[in-house]
Parts: sequence; C-alpha cells; structure tokens
Amino acid sequence: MTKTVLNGRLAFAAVMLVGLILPAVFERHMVDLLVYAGLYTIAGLGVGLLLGQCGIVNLAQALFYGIGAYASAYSTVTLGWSPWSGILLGIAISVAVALVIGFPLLRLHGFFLALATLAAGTIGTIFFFEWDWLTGGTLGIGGLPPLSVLGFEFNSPARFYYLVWAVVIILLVLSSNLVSGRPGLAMRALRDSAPAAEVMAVNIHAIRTKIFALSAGLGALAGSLFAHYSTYVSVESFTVQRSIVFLLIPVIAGARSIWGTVAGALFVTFVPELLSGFGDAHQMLFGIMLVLVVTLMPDGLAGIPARVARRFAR
Amino acid sequence: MSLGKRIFFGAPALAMALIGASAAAEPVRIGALLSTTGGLAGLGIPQRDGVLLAQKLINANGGVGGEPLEILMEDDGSNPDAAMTKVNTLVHSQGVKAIVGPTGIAQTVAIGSVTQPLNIPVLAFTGIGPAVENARNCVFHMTPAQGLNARALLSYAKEIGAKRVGVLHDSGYGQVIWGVMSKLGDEFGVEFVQVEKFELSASDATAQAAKVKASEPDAVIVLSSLATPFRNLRQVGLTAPIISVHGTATYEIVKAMGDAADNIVHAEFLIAEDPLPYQVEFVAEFQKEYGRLPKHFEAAGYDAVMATVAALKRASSNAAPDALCQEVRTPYQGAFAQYDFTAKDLGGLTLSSFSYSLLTKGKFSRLPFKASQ
Amino acid sequence: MNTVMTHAPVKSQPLMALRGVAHQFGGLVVLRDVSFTVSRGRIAGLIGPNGSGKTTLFNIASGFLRPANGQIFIDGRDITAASVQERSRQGLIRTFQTPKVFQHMSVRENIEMGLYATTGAGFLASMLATPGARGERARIRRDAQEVGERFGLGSHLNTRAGDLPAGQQRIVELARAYMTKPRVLLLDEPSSGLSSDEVELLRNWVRTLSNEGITVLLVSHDMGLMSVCDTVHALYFGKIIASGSMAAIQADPMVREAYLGG
Amino acid sequence: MNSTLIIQSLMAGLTNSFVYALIGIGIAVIYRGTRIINAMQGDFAVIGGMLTVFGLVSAGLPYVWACALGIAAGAASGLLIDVVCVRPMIRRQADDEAFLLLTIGLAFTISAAVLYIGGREAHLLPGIGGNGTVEIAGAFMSVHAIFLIAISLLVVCGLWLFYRKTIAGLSMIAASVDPDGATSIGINVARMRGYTFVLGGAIGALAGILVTPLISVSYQMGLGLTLKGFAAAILGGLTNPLGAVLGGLVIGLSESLAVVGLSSGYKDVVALTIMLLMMVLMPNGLLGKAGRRGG
Repeated sequence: MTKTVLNGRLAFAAVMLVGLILPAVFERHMVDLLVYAGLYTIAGLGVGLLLGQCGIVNLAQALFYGIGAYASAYSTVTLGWSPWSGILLGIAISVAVALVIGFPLLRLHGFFLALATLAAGTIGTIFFFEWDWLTGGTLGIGGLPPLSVLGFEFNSPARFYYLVWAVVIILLVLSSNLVSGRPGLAMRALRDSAPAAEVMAVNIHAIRTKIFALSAGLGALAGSLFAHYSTYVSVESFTVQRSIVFLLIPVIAGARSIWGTVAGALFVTFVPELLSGFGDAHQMLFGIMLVLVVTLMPDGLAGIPARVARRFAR
Repeated sequence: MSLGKRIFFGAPALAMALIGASAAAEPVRIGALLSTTGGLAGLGIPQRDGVLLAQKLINANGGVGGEPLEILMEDDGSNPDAAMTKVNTLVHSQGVKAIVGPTGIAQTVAIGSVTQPLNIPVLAFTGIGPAVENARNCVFHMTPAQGLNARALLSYAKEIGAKRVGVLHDSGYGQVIWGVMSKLGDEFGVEFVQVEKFELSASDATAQAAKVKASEPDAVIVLSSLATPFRNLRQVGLTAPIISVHGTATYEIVKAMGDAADNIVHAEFLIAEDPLPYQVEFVAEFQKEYGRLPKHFEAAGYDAVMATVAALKRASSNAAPDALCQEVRTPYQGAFAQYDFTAKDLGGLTLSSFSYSLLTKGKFSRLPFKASQ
Repeated sequence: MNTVMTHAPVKSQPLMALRGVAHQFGGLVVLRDVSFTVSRGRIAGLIGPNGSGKTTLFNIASGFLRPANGQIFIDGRDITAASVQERSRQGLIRTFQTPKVFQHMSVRENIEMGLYATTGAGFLASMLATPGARGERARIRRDAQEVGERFGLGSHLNTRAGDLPAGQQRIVELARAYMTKPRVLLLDEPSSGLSSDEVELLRNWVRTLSNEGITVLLVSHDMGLMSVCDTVHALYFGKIIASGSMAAIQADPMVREAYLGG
Repeated sequence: MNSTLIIQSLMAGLTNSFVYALIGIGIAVIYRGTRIINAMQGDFAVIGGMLTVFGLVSAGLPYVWACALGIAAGAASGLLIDVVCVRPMIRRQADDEAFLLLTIGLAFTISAAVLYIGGREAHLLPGIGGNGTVEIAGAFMSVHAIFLIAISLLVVCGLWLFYRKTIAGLSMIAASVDPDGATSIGINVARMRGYTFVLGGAIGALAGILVTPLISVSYQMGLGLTLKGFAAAILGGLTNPLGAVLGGLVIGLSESLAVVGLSSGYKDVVALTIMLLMMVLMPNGLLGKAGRRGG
C-alpha cells in the first residue's frame, strides 16, 4: 500500500519535472499545442464533472467558452479594463447564464437534456453571430493585451504554458477535492441511483444546477485565457463543433477520471494534428477512433490500466 | 519534428539540373496559409491550385535567383484560431520569408498581429478589412476591399437603370460587404427596397428570397459565397436581373446553382473563356497543368506567389523582412488584375479592374460594360 | 401544530400515522381510506396479494407519490406534502425492492452517504479542503467504518458495491439507512432474492434496530420474515381487511379467502 | 408586407415543415423501436441523397433505380450500425449517454467520410415531376415540393398501418417496450432492433432524396437536419410519426413567419426556443402521449 503511494508520488513528481522542462526542449509549435491542451483541459474538466459525476451530457460548453472570450475581448479592447477583471466578468456572466438556462433545463434527463444543451449552444452561436456590435461578428475582435502579473507579461507560448498549466493543476486539485468530498459523494450517488440519493436527502436539482454553473465557470475561464493567448477572437471558435470536442475530452479520457481529463485534452489537440498528415482522410480517421472508443472502451483511456491488469490477472 | 503538412514538389532537383548549380542550393522558403478544409475551402482549394502552379513554373525556370522555391503549405481549416497556431509555426519555427494567404478575412486580421510586428510580408486573399488593418503596411491584399466590391455591383445596377434594388446576403462574407454597401445607395441613385440575411449554414433561404421578390425590385444584388440564394430566388419566381459579387463566380458554385445559374451577372476578374491580354498566358499554363479553366481565385493564388518571388529576386537573398516587405510595395501586373501595393488599401485595385460576365449554361461570357470611377 | 394526536398519552404516542389515505390511477382506485398507526420502536407489517395496493401505499408513505386524499404524520407533524428529501431530514428512510446501492461507489462510500443530511461541507469548502471539511470527512469515514463493521461488512468496505452479491447489497442498503439514524425505516420486500440464512440474518437485524428505538414498516411476501412484526395489516383491493399479530392474521378467514381467492 | 408575401412564406415554411417532419419521423421510428435517440438521422439523409446522385450521374442509372440505390444504402448503413456498434454496447448494458455519444461520433464520421469520398461540392437532383413551379395566389411553389409533401404523408400512413396491422410492426414495438416480455413470447429482440435501424435508415435516406432537389445535398448538412428533425419529433411526442409531422409544421411555419416578422438571422432561435419550451413545459409533446422520458 505505502509502496504504491510512494511510487505514485514519484511518478507524479517525474511528470511535473518533465512538464517543467518541456517548453525548453520542444519547438514552438509543440508548446503552442500544449497551451491549447491546457486550455481544453480546463473547459473539458467542466464537461467531465457533469458527465462523469452527474451523467449529464453537456453540448453547450462552447457557449460558455465564448462568453468568457468575448467578455475578456470586449472589456479589455473596447472598454479598456484590466484583463483580470475581464476574466472575472466572463465567469460571472457565464455562471449567471448557466443558472438561468440550467434551472429549467436540468429537470430533463438523459438524451433530452443532452439535446436541450445542444439547442442552447446553437442559440448561443447565433447570438454571437448576430450581436456584432459586441462580438465583432465574422471579423471578430483583435488586439487583446497579454495577461501580466506584476509587470511580467505572458506573451509567448512558453510563458503562457507555465501560466495555463499552473491553473490546470490548481483546478484539478480543487476538482479532485470536490469529487472526493461530500458534494462529490452526493453527485456520484445521484448518478448511480437518483431515488436512493433522494432518500439520503440529496437535493438532486440543486446539485445538478450548481455543478452546471461550476462547469460554465470553468468554460468561461478557459475562454478568457484563450482570448488573451490568441489575442484574437471570432465566432468560428465557439460553434457546436467546439462543444463536441469539449465533450470528447472526458469521453476519451474516461468520464469519471479527473486527472484523466489531461489525457483527453492531449488526445483532441495532438491526434488530429498527427492525422493531418493523411490529408482529407484525417477527419474520418478521427471520427472512426471516436466511435471505437465509445463502442469498445466504456472507461476511455483511463480504463486501459485496469484492463491490462485484468488481463494479466487471468 | 514538424507535424505540419508539407507539400513540396520535387522541383528542386529539376531546378538544379537546369541551372547546373554546383553547391547544394538552400531552398527559399515561403509559407502558404490557406483554408483548404472547412467553410472556406471552396476558395482555399482553387487558391492552392494557383499557388502550386506558380511554384512549379518558378522552379522550372531557375527558382529564386538559383535557389529552389519551397512552399510550406498549411491549412487553417477555415478557423482563425488554427490560423494563429499555424502562422506562429511558419514564422517562428520554419522561418518563412513571406506568407501567401490566408483565405478568410478573420484569419487575415488575426495573423496580422503576429506578422506585422516582424514586418513579414503577407499577401492575403482578402480585401482590406477593419480599421486595425490600415496600420499593417506589410499585409497586402490580393482581392478588392468590400467598398470596392460594393461600388462595382452598384455601378452595374446603375448602368441597367435599376432604381429599386433588393439585397440578399449571407451572414458571413455577405454581411461584411452589405455593411459598406448600405451607405452607398444615394451615391448611385439606388434605393434598397428590401434587404434580407440568411445564415451561412442555411440550406434554404426561400422565405428571405420571397421577401425580396415581394418588394418588386428592378434588380437583386446577392452577396454570398453560396449557391443557395440563387436557387431560392428563381424558385420563388424572380425574373428581375440578379447581380452577384465575385465570390460565387466559380464553376463549382455555378454547378450547384443548377438551372438557376442562367442570366446571373457577376462583377469579377477572370473570364477564362475570353481572357484579357494579360491573362492569356496564365490561363494557358493553368489549362495545360490542370486540364480545366481557372477563375480568379486560382489567378490570385498564382499572382501572390509570383509577386512574392519578384520581390525576393529584387531584394538580396538574405534581406531582412522589412526590406522584403519594402520590395513587395510596388505596382505589379498580375493575372488577376493590375495591382498597386503602394496604394493606401495595400492592393491598388480599382473599379476598372472589374470585368462583368453573364452566365449561360454554366459558361461565363464577357459583357461589354466597364465601370469607371 | 397538529392537534389530532394531543389526546394520546405521550408514552404510547404513535410515531407514524396514516389517516384516510386514498389513491387512484386514472379511474382505477388502488387505495381507499387506509388508516393505521405505528408506535415508537415497534415493527409494523403490510401484506397483501399482488395488486392489493401495497407498493402504492409504500410509495405514498415514503414520499415518492402524493396521495389523492388523506394525510401522513411523523411524530405528530403532517408530512403529506413533504418531498422525499424533507422526509429524509425528518428521519423517514426507505429501502427499495431491488436494492439500490450506489453501484460505482465503494461499500464505505455507500454507508458514508447516510450522513449526507446531517453534515454540511459545501462546494467551496470541499474544493478548498478546509480544515472543517477535512475534519468532517474524517469523522464520516470513521463512523462509516464503525457501522460497516457492525453490519459485518468490514472486509468489503473498499469493494465496489455493485460487485457484491444481492444479499450483501441488501445489507449495505440497510447499513446506509441505519447510518442516517432514522426514526422510521420503511423496508420494501427486503427478503426478495435472499437465501434462508440471509433472511434469518435480516430478521435479526430488524429486531435489533427496533430494540434500538427505530420504528419499522415492513412490506413483504415472506411470512417467515413477517413474523418479526408486532402488528401486521392485510391489504386487499386497497382496503385494510385485517390487523393484528402475524398468527392472528394468518388465522383470519377473510385473509385466507383473499389469498386463496386472489 | 403584403398577403402574397405571407402566402409565399407560408408555402416555403410548409415545404420546410415536411423536410423536418421526414427527419423527425426517422428519429421517432428509431426511438420507438430502440429507445435510442439517433443523432445521425440527418446523415442517413446525406447518405441517401449522395448515393442517389452517384447512381444517377456517375453510374447512369434511371431515376427510379438511383432512388432505390439511395434508399438501400440508407437501410444498409442502419443495419451496419446496429450490428457493428449498437449490439456490442447493448451487450455490455451501456448508458443512455453512451448511445448518444455513439451516434454523435457516427454523425461526425459519416460527414467526414462523405467529404473524403464524395468531395465538398453540393449536388442537386432533378425534381420529381420536373423542375417547374406552380403559382398559387401570386406565390410560387415547386412541383417537387408538392410531391415531397404527398410522399411524406404516404410514409406516415404506411407507418401507421405497419405498426398497427403487421406482425413485424407490433413485434418491433413489443421488443422495445418490454424486451423481456417480448423474448418470452418468442420475439427475437435483437433482430427487431436490426429491423428498426433498417427502417430508420431507409426513411432517412428517402428524406435525403426528397430534399436534394430543393436544397441540394452536401457532406456537412447532417447535423443541422438532425437538430430540426429532433425538434419536430419532440413536439410530436417522440414516438409518433404523425406527431412528427405536426411538430414539423409548427417548427417550419413558425420559422418562416419569424423571417417575415422578425430578422431572418433569428429564425433558428425561434425554432429551437419553441423546442426547448416544449421539452420543459409539455414533456409529452403536443399530442400528450406518454413514453417521453423513457430510455
């Protein structure tokens, strides 16, 4: 027991160390992809909490990602606020929107809830498009300032890499705490059996609404960070396709695994890039991989170690 | 390790054989950032064809001052985020001297924030866009600015005596042009009697078309890159003339219009069935290479590479980016039109650059009308 | 607040009372004017053939169904309109006919859920792992360990509950219910799918819980198990046709008629 | 705004209504037979439309045979999906979400495959009854649209008879409503599910063939069709083909009126908001039938 704990800690420390030196050894493009993997981990973590802990399929995450990005873009470029207040504004608006749409919609379950979120996300994209006084429409908003702390600017992929992954690790720790804590227990309980959870005095609707708002806040944070990294936002980044990608992160990772989200995010950023060498076939190959994961690997990538262990145990 | 997709024709070997170079020639690298997948692929793919033709011809004729031309081809998937990622790779990791592309306006605005501070020349297949671009003097524009497109269309409406004009535009490209055109009605003595928008993803705009038709316009201007509005306008029985922006003047989109394509007038640039003298050579080379006729997007792709190479030849081979940018900034006779990169809009196209074509059974024929300032 | 019960002497005051409960689905009347009471620490049973309205009555008592008419009281308080969670906080806990353990959670976590209502760490405190939240969590774990061991689940505490055999899952469900420190425990067909040894074990547990002061309402077909009840009510077509000890009920001619005829 | 315009919009809306209804019918058929929401129903339409174009243009088949090819392709894809993907997942008792993710993944894959194999161009088919239009009170409607509406109604009637009067239809419903009971009276539940997918695929492909002359067929149109079709099916109570037609009418007509009365950019907002309101406020659909929450 203690030996595995020790091994786990050693492995964790090794991964951290490798993570620290990656920007120094990788070329810029790879670091750039790693930054995106970090941003996607944050947004995917929200979707994963909903899917893995509550069994809710959320196809509206790009809406919240967009709200975060546009809040940052508008408040810094048009209003001239500081980037940090833009991030807070984005999170606040996202959480508010999530509460307003989540309160009625979260009474739905299963397929119906999933398609309701898809509809909400689609409506969101239309508003991003139509409100061009706010979002810049097709042309988008450019010229966002880089984030800075005490005069240190996060203005290169390597610098931003450290920022985003520090945020990722903090959020993963917080999420793990949440899931292993009392609310996490209740979430998993209601996922396994809603009636029995109700008997244990779990307020199902309240807890689902809270976690939806939390997920939206994570989406907005990822969106704001993305906007400051890219320095440019346009409606193309917040479509339903992006929501599907966010959903795939926990699906590929194994929805119940918090730390697995990182693997899912790395998968959706790097695999299409690797496959792009196949030309026009790459989207099809990516799609087939997804279908295989869903069909054959119910626990995603996180389920692989257990499978291997089972095979050896036989 | 680069994960990017590279298209590198086997031309260097051929080029070396031709010029008899003794030293291993270090290729001259430029980047091509195009939308060859996603929503803009209908434009990005023909641009790529033009780019590749130009590269082949250049390398067959001795390359760039004896060095082969290598073009690093990147696809942004019609997505501005991806364009940012790819342009960073091209500029920082691959060290390209210039960039040909992007295909879309949003992508052009986006990557300008990376290339302009480094003075790396960008030859974009877009017209000059939002105000931020005015200060980007190394981002050149191979297609007309939206105001110019709008004027070219309205010139024709005026020519045929249309006073009441209906407009049907899509929510992307079309909306941008409409933003400018809406202010130009008085100048051309035109009243916009009905203006309707439809989503870029729409597969049907019949209701909007009906609304335009119901306003009984003398002519309808369509601002879109899709075939849908043309079909719908004909389906609701519109008989008034349709005038369209150059975005739909491609054989592929015209084919998707079906029967509706007849009698549409395009304000465009390259009528390959009847090319202008400065276009003859390009049309012949293109037809030889691909066995089909080019349109203006192919020509723009070709011109962008040719203009870049011309500038590279004038600058010394290890010139700093700002010197190269300076060399691009000059008049250039392209197959698309006569450019003047010293112009305020960084492209120098004018109303007289436009040709007007009439569609008949999928073929474009030249109309005698020429617009003037 | 409620004055209906005040005339009763405190000592034998019923902890749970149903008054004139009636229900119908569409036009089909499934319960008509059902009333009975259960005193503190006593075990009451409900029997009846299939379709007699047992399950409906059980769902009404546990809050999963609102009765068309009638009232339900816990300790003199009208809880007819209370939700399942409110009833849970009042100390009314039910189990399910097919055991509903939290399958993907460990046995220990299942039992820990029993303390959900009486603990308080929220989202923020749990995320930040405040000393309060951690202390509370440690106490929950300790208590769950204790209860788990008491119910003979000590060696299974880290097993996934869904991996246990059905009999063990019942015990987990019972331990989880016990963990809430219930005042009233509603057990729905707790012996279905159990071996005779396991039923015997269950019977002892029900007796023990009752001795600790927990009031129990039991629905079962299993006459062996039902013998643990202090009072048994026989339902037939939505009406109580007999009440009394198990032996008395079994001897009742109407009940015999109902069972043989039904 | 004049009356001709309103009539024209209503007729455009009517045509769209039946397009949405046809997709919705397919979703309803599959939900009724398997309790799975098929998020790739629109892609069956793409398959059907594309294969018919291939048969007519590339293989030079007569129109009727090309349509038969398209419908067969839709049916075959339905069967393939059931055998290759759904069956193993049923065996391991996958959750609702997993089936939804599966069909989303399939929608993505099929769209990408059509792009890879068939290219990005939009293709047209000649309309049934030619490409003519008829004038009604100053407004125009294509002859093909009238055929589309008629064929949709025939499909609904056919399904009504099929589910009520034939052994196969009754067995398919029994297999989904009560799989254990159905097995006990000798119904092969897995085979019935296969038939359901074949039927759903064929209806989807027929929808694709019928819409292609109006709006053309291209690789990326699947998801949009699915969403509108789902809205139609939801309004109709999800298991009822006739309800899907009613739902399609509500969505299609309100959309076209939104274009006349409101800005056309908000057309989809109107349609989807109606769907969301219905889901929350009238979860059993306009017809109030049961069986909405199941899964």
